[in-house]
Amino acid sequence: MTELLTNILSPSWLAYAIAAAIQCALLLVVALASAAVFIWLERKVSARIQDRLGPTRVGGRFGWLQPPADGLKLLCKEDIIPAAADRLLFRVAPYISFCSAFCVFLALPFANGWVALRLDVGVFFILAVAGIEVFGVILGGYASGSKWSLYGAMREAAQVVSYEVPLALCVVVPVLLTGSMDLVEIGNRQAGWFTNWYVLHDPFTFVTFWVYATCAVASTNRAPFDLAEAESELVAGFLTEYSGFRWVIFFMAEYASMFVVSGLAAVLFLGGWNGPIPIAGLLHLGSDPDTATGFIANLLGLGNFLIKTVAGVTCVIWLRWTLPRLRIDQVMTTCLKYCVPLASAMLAGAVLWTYLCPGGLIARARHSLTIAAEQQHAPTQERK
Amino acid sequence: MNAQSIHARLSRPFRPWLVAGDFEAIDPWIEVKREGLPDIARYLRDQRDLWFDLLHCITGVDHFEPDQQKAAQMERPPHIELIYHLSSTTHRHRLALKTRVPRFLEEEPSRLPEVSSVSSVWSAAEWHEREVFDLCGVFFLNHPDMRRILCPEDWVGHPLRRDYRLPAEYHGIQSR
Amino acid sequence: MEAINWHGFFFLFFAIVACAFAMAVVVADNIVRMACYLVVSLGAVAGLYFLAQAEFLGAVQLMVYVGGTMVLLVFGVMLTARGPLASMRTGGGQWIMAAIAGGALLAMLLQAAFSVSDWAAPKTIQEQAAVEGSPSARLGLGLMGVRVDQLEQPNLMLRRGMSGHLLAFEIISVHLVVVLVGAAYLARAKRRLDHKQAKDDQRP
Amino acid sequence: MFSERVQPENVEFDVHTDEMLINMGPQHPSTHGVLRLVLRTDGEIVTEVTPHIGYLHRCVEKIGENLTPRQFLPYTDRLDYLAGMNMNLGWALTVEKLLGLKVSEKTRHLRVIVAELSRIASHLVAACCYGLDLGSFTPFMWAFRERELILNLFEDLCGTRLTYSYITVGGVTDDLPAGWLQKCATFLDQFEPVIDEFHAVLTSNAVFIRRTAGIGVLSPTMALDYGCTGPVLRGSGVDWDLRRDGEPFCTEMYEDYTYQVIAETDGKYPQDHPYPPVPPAARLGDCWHRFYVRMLEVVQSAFLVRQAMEKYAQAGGKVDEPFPLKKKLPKGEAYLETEAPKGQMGFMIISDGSPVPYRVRVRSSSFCNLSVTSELCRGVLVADVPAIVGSLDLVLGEIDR
Repeated sequence: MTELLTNILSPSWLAYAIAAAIQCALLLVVALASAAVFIWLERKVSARIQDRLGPTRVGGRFGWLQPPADGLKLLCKEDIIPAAADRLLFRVAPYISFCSAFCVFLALPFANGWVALRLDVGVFFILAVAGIEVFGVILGGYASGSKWSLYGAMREAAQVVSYEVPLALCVVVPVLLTGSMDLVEIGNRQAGWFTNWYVLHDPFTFVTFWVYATCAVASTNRAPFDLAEAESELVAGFLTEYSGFRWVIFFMAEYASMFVVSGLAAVLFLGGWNGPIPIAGLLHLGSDPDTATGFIANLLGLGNFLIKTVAGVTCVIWLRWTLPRLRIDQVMTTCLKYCVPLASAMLAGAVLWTYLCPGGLIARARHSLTIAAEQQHAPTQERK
Repeated sequence: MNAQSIHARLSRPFRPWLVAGDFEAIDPWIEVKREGLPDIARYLRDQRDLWFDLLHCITGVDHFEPDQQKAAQMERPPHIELIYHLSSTTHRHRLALKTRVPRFLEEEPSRLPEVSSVSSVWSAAEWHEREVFDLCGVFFLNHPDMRRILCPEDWVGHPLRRDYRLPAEYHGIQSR
Repeated sequence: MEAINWHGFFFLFFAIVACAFAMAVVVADNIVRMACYLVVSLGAVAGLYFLAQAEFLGAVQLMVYVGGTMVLLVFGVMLTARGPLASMRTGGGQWIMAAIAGGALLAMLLQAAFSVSDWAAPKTIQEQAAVEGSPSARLGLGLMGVRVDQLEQPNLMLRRGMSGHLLAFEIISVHLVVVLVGAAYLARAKRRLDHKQAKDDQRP
Repeated sequence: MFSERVQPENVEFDVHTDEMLINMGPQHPSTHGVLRLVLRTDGEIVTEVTPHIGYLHRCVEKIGENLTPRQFLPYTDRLDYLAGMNMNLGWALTVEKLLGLKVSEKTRHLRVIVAELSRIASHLVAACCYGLDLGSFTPFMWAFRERELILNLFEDLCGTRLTYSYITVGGVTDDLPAGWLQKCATFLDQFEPVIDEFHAVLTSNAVFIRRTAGIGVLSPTMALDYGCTGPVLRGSGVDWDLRRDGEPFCTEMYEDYTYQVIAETDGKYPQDHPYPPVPPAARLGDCWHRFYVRMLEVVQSAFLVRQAMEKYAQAGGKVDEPFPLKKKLPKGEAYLETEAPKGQMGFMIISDGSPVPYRVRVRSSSFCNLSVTSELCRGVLVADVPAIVGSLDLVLGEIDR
């Protein structure tokens, strides 16, 4: 795109800037659209769980215009900054949260090679940047000048900082199996049938996936780990004093990070853009995105990725509307007493497994079967 | 155990403090002198055959008639009556314990009458006594936390006194 | 305007942000704002690393320093905050002391920087960008005990001795575990006391 | 999975943070109205809780001194506005006690029907708002769906959905409309299987158990000492229900009905339905038991309604013979407590012979149940405060009067 624009526009720096802006806008649209879809999804899923209909009228069928309507309503709300607040930090905090949630999209691949910024440390980058989101929450909670907000901020800090440890340990397992921190590489390594997915690689990765799921829910602050905004205890936690647009921004950040952890789960454990049946591979569409067939294959991959991610988000929503909230000490116990040792054990187990039985359970079984078959077919050759 | 036998049971140790009793009333009651109230309460709670472990309610009743003519017809001089409704969950019997306090301490209209608290006997009395203090204006001695409970702390007067008049204004709020 | 040096532009941008917010940390008198500025400053340094294509280092910078500052902030609020917005004012003496210490450090760094001959003049972008291979892979392999950069060592006996940074890595890990355990031990409830007495102790 | 917590009041924490005073309420999502709790906290640990009440105070007792008993009846609706029928019943029975009035058999059974339906509605709100206090929103919606059906029944009965003034002194305001019993039976038929859903999503939910079991343990002696009544008292294992153990005026209403008083006696609950078992972590008198007692009482109430409908259909007599609006009352005083959903609701009426009572006293069950809060909340975590307060099932209209 940059080359195209450079050819058209005379000052190249302008072309460069515009190209950059377009790319940013594209990503922003993805982040915001996903948030809007998830808000609608949350309303619908929660309504169905609660024996209601949810939005039905706004925008015709299924209330699909509900999120924009919500957004419009929230934009029209009075923007309140409490007298006791630290005005600068109060204003800045939502943007920090949203920026970090948005920056993660930079390194998140949507299909084979379809990633804004292909880093060879993609996983690490995502973990590092996603970790900054909590900073906005802490800042917002502190700057509100309200005790409930401060409580929310402190809980968020304690919780998210703790859960980063098992989360990172879980993420290390697929990295270890691939031998790369490049998310595209990790995704491609799971190509083929669904048996190649890392979640089915060996028993240890299977457990790791569930530990990852737990920690991911916790690190996005969703129920049953939504202690930072526990409405029955802390009014609304760090969000207590926020209203209107700033509140929306925090909300967007929450939904964006839900998307990110689900997408990360899809890439790391569920085969990413590789469907359960390698349709693209069976049709010999190729994997080079520059060719037409490769493009179609990638579109299929994008569909796969989105289905998996949305399914993950739906599960998170389902959890939220089913379970009561844990208490802070229980949340910390879950993390430090169960998740961290379990994740460490699974890491060690996965290391052992790859050492003893490389290629995964099913691949290994198939391999040994082939060897056995070969041995039966050609016993004489073997002796030579 | 009915009220009569309870009265008989109490009359041995507490005869000088027992004032009256009505065992035929809808709710049989025993009236005691206010000096003896805490001791009798403790006795009622602790004796194995009495075992009044549940204090339901403390009611303050202001017997007073602001109208001079009607006041002349009153049977008894103006006073405040405190009614303690008790029951026993083990023996399933009930009792209304009454005591009388003057409307003002030493007839000085600014001083509230005093009576010993039974909150050390039944913790339930703690809040009920605060309520009686708040609404009827009876001060309970030895109470751990004698504050108003329903009205604001800076409220003037005790609403359930018969001669209570609503203040015309409270913090700029017109009340009439 | 044909050849605008974007690399240089972003370098300057991140450098100025880093320096400006570092100054702001010094000048600010509110502890939370200080921490906030510090985070921005460290984030800009991470940006510099990304610019130099050292993504691993950049991510580490974000995770360790920015995350660390967050913890600092939490402790700052929890342990020092009196009233809603804690403020720290610096006296004149402190300013002088800080200026002397900071100036000495700056002088030393400048001297060191100018003494590197390669840095005397800016290189072209092409030269700077010519970093072959992925740095993180080499670093990762180094941590796991394989020194990719020393493979040209012809003597096998010498190569065996260079087992990478595995030992250092292990020591740091064990150290961190010990620190974690220690922190957990410190934060643990220890003595049993009568509640009332404890409460009285708290009241000055 | 989580070891039993040490009693925090005996623990000295090495890491001290600043003590903080926090206002929980009067505007707070989990105080169910305008209760204000002042928490003194050390980090996440609450060292002291002081309830402040009176935000809804309207001195209903003073109002009662200026109105005749039937005029006062609508005010009783506003006490426990989640169970207006039971409030009406308490007042009506108290005045009837003073008058020495006996109502017809038909009225008696009709009263049982509405009182028990009202109890179901109140317990549903209590139990599932409790889920809300713990962060589980869904059962709340389910409970309101069922409660809505009960309110529809009441609306058919008396035209209102919240403040009924249906049970009056001497009877009820009107007989059942045609086809009402059938509607009620339909409701019960669909409601009884639904109860299991609440058990599935709350009672036996692992997170719910962790949040409630062993939290806010109220010993039987302490419960009695503080005058706690109703499910709070029965949750502590005291087998005491005024429908069975009360004064004759109260128990007569439930004569020849079969039902069980829900309280854990000899380590087990009465069993006539496959309820979830008591989890090992639960201790008698904790939040979980209080919740459980309410959920089981709902079943008993439904059972009572079924019996009452049968008896009502067979009983004779008129139901609407209300006491005249401005008739002189006999001299005397009467105090009566009835088993309302929240606990024992007591009314006292003192009459000097005029149509207007000399003194009216309202003994509120939530008032006494609330007074135990500061005792239960000593040394718990902040998140436990809503869990404990919610388990007491408070209605501020009744506390503040």
